[in-house]
Amino acid sequence: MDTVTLKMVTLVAEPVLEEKLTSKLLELGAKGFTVTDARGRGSRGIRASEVPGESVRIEVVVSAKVSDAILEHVKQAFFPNYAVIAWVTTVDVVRGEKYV
Amino acid sequence: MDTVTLKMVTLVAEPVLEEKLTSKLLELGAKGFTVTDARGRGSRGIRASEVPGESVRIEVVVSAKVSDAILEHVKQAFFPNYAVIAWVTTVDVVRGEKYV
Amino acid sequence: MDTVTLKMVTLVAEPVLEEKLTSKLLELGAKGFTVTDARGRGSRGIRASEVPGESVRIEVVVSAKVSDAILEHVKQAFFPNYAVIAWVTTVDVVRGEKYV
Amino acid sequence: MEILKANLLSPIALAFALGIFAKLIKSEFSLPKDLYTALSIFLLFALGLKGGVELGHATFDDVAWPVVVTLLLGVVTPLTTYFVLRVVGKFSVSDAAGIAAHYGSVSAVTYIAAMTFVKSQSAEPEGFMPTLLTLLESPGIHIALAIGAIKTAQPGQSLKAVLHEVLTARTMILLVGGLLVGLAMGEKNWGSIEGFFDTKGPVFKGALTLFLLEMGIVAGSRFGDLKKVGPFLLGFGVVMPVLHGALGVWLGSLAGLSLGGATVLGTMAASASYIAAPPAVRVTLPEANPTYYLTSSLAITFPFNILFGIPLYFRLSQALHGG
Amino acid sequence: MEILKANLLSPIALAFALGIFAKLIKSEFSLPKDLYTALSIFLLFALGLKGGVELGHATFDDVAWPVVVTLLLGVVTPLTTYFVLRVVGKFSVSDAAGIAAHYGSVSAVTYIAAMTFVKSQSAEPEGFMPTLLTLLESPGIHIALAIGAIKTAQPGQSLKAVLHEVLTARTMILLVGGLLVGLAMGEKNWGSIEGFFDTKGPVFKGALTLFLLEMGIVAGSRFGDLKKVGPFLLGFGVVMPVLHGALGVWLGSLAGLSLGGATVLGTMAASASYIAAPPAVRVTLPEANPTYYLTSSLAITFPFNILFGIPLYFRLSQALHGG
Amino acid sequence: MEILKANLLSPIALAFALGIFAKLIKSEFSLPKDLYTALSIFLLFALGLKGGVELGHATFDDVAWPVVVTLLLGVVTPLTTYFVLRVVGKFSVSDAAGIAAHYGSVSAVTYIAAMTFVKSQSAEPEGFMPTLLTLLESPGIHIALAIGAIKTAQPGQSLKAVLHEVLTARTMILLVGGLLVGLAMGEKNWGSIEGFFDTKGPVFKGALTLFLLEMGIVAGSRFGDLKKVGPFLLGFGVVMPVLHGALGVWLGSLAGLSLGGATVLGTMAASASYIAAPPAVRVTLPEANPTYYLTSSLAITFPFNILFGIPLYFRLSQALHGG
Ligand SMILES: Nc1ncnc2c1ncn2[C@@H]1O[C@H](COP(=O)(O)O)[C@@H](O)[C@H]1O
Ligand SMILES: Nc1ncnc2c1ncn2[C@@H]1O[C@H](COP(=O)(O)O)[C@@H](O)[C@H]1O
Ligand SMILES: Nc1ncnc2c1ncn2[C@@H]1O[C@H](COP(=O)(O)O)[C@@H](O)[C@H]1O
Ligand code: NA
Ligand code: NA
Ligand code: NA
Repeated sequence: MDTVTLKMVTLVAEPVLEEKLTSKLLELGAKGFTVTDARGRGSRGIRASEVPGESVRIEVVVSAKVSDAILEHVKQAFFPNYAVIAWVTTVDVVRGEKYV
Repeated sequence: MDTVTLKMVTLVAEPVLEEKLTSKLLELGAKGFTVTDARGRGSRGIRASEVPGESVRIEVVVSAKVSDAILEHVKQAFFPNYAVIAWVTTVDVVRGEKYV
Repeated sequence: MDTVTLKMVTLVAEPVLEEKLTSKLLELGAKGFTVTDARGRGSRGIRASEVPGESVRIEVVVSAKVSDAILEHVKQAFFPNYAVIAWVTTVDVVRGEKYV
Repeated sequence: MEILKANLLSPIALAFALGIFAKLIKSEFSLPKDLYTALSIFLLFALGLKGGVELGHATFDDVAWPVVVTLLLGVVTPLTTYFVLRVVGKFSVSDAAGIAAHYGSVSAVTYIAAMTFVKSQSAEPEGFMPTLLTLLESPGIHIALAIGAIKTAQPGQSLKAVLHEVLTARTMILLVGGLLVGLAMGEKNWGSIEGFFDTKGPVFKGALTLFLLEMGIVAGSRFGDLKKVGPFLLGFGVVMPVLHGALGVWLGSLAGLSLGGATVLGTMAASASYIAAPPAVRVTLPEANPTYYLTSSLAITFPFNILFGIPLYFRLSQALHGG
Repeated sequence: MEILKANLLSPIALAFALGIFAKLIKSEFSLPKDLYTALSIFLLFALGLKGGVELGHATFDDVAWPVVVTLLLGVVTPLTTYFVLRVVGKFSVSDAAGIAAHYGSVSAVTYIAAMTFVKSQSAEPEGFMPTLLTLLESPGIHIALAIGAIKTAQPGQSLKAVLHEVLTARTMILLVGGLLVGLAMGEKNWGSIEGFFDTKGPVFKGALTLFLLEMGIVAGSRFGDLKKVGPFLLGFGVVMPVLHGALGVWLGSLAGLSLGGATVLGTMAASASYIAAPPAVRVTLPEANPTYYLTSSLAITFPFNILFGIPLYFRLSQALHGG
Repeated sequence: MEILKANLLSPIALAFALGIFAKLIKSEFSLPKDLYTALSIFLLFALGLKGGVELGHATFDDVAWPVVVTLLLGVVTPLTTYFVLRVVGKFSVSDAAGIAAHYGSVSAVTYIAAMTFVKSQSAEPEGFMPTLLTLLESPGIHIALAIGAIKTAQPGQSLKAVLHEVLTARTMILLVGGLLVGLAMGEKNWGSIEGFFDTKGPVFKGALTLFLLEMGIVAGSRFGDLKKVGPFLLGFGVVMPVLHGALGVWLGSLAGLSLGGATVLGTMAASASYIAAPPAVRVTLPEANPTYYLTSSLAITFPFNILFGIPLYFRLSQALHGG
């Protein structure tokens, strides 16, 4: 099975940021993304939502370059004031060329 | 902590395919699977659903052999006409023998 | 992009265990966690819920040490009688020091 | 003209228009999925229950001919759709069959809108109309999918699974099941829940208004695809329903249906399914382009029928009933 | 016989049967989770509110004895269940205690069905029945879990957490809270919302019908497990409720409850909880096999009571009230 | 005193208190998210529809002055809030502007509670009150965010996006859209759905009761943050609404509003938005601490208005209307 090795960036953030984050992802070169609704607890747990702890979980499969760009942006634009966590794993993607 | 190293295949697909995909997974040797509802955007974004962008996210922990079989099947049976993405990561599973 | 390499433990369990599991995670040293509602099938599929197959999917980013502690605990306290699956991956986390 | 105005100023038409408008101004607003489902469950079940109670009063002779022409429509409409699309529209087998599955079936919401409209025009339709609705729901889908599956040599097993799904889907359970429950419980028991389920009552009409608000949003969110489907399908989405509607009104009148009944039967024939058909087609005919069948049924034919079709079929029915 | 027929043809029994039928034909249909929850919230809160308003009219003497026998039932039914299962059924401590927690508590839906049935038989029950329901909800669970926890030496802390959960769960908040709210607002304010919450009104009965449709689906989806639980539990699921039901009707009559009131109390004793009990048992007694307690309470006792038990307890009550 | 008692014993105040109580005893109970949304959609749309029908009866002269003073309040209240917080409270620009966006806007639920209360006091407010509600919704948010964005030099583009979001959000679509739909359909059509949407009817009041139960839970879950916000904000959350409320009642009376109408306008001015404002502020002014604006609007001002503010503003209005 021939696959392409890419990066998978997962972002968990407060729901109000969904639109802002996903449009930025595409802008930075992602070809798509997957969002799931989540809830959770963190060090701050601050949220501008009626339901405390609500989050969105955004997954995006991208090249290492785009991955770095995304993390860089998130770090600068969101970490200071928002409840966001970001982690990266290495994934083997079928039809991977589609996502770079 | 002794764990078994296995493959974790993640499939994101349009909701109508859930039944078709999961039954196929078991048929190909998976011992179980986990499904979460998701939404997202992709290169095509075609969907036979009233709510565009709805997806299901299917995770399945399997042996490398089964993982290949799954990817092979998905590639042939679903990529041509359906909105599907598939990626694989390596995971350490507790009680892993249960899933091979 | 400087990141810290940590462990990501994913637990899929029956919903009644959510409270029990998450509080235990924090007790064992996790700084936070993310929960998503899921459904699935497994070898037993026993559930004390009106909707069979309902699960919660808990993700927690922790140090290798805490990861082992979590798996150890889950193995002893939950595997014998509950429908639970646990797997671990290695992740690169931005601002990772926050989670150890 | 009067009739058209009456329809356009009805709460449900206005709510539908509001939903479309909300999408046009790019509002994020939509009903939560579970509310949308809850409303459709309530509307369909109420429909079935009332229909069952009424069916108890109908004689075989009342029902026989209407049933026959309804089944006839179930066979004819998918075929006309398929051939028009193949021959005139030059669509692929899969696309033609996929769209035919939609136009051969029926949109329950359009049906309800027609029922509500003719009642507001005090042209009370026959009590057994819901029975006809259940009969028209699935044959068209089966026929169209069969054509497509055979011509594209699909594995039959998935076809069988899909048909079972259609027959046991929400709509069927609630309509057919509701019919049986209504039939069994009879007038006396019906009285105890009529205030909630009565299809002429405010709860039903209120729920319908909210549901059409969402349908407007759903339809509106498809308008972006209108340019993708090409001029032929745009015309098709308006002309086909008018032809099927006229046929339905005519056959209904021949079968002895009243002014209201014939109007509703015509509307059923004119309507295109967008709940049962899409997933069935998606799974059975993967090559069929969803943009074609979803846009034509949901973004063209559905709004056309709700806003203009129903009063038109009513006018036709008046003509045939010597109005 | 007449009574049984009247019950089987009631909208709620028919809707329940439809739900079971849908599962038997392998339909995927079910109510969305939030609708299911919404309906149960509405039903329980309406129950509490009405009960509170009515409680305002009751004197201490009316309530005293019924309260005593209700609490007595709360202590006796879990014990009888536990010992029958241990001694006769040879079940493990955990399994016996787990099932006892279900049969020692009460099913609010079964209670509501009984209330609706006796009212339809114009045997108006006492206004303070909801108060009794709240009293019977938790003692049984506490007692059974305590037995199990002690005998299997479980960590007590989790037991305490679980009991707090039971006492602050949805059912308790809505029933007890509703009682207090109803009591506080009084008749005049009640009048302004009665049209919505009245437990005799069409909204309540309509919501109940939809809810039982889903309950039928839930119960039906457990039928597959019937063969797993063995013949003893099958018999137990029918005989135990009858015994508890008879005991409840008898004690209720002794305590001076009316024909309807005694029937409802009997039904409460006969019913098995499947909302509060399962998670509590699952967390406290992990070794208890959920298939046993879920199947017996949900797939055997619940349908039995809804379809046959309630009219039977009514007949018993008639006998004791010289009918 | 009588007035206060009447309010505290109303179903909605009691349900609200019950929700708070449930949180205080650490109950996990809360309404499912979709039910909460469904109720708010129903309440807002009903409000709009009724308002539209009524608006059809109003003349320009009736509406002119009330509209002027409402817009005036929309400009004044965010400014007073901002400067009080900056000058007296020594809050940062972002925090002051963020809170001002909440107090400059309006809480639809508080508005509905006020409408229900004055009607129960048979002080029927003007029919066009919903129109005023829609006018007061957004200006305050825009002004406060503009101040904050300019002073903290935020990128304007995100501000524009946010304002579009506010203007096309659920509340606006349902209120403004409902107004237009109600206006268009007129009395006759309204009659067919009045039984469901009537803001004086039991369905509306029942839905409102359930909604306030949840609002109590939501507010109660914020009580833990009360100690985090410091004494100043605690006082501010009570004093500011009283000042804005008095101003609103006074301006309303000057504009010729009736006893009930002036009370409702005052309540609007006194209320703080916690639906439209929080996400808008969160996205535009990231440095603003959500704990401050959420706690003050949701855990302090909202309960204060529901329980004590409304009767107080009513009393004020009585005084100004020579009562
Ligand atoms: N250690 C962790 N593992 C997994 N998810 C986390 C972790 N810490 C925080 N999160 C998620 O990130 C969100 C924001 O965290 P924080 O910014 O620390 O409040 C939380 O709501 C969680 O959903
Ligand atoms: N680069 C990506 N990263 C994560 N998820 C993706 C990506 N591309 C597509 N998806 C998911 O896969 C689904 C189908 O994508 P597509 O087939 O490209 O339309 C989308 O709805 C997304 O949920
Ligand atoms: N091989 C697998 N891959 C992914 N998820 C699984 C797998 N096996 C079980 N699960 C999940 O774990 C839950 C419990 O599994 P079990 O304990 O085997 O019944 C199931 O409901 C699934 O959600
Ligand atoms: Na049709
Ligand atoms: Na019992
Ligand atoms: Na205000």
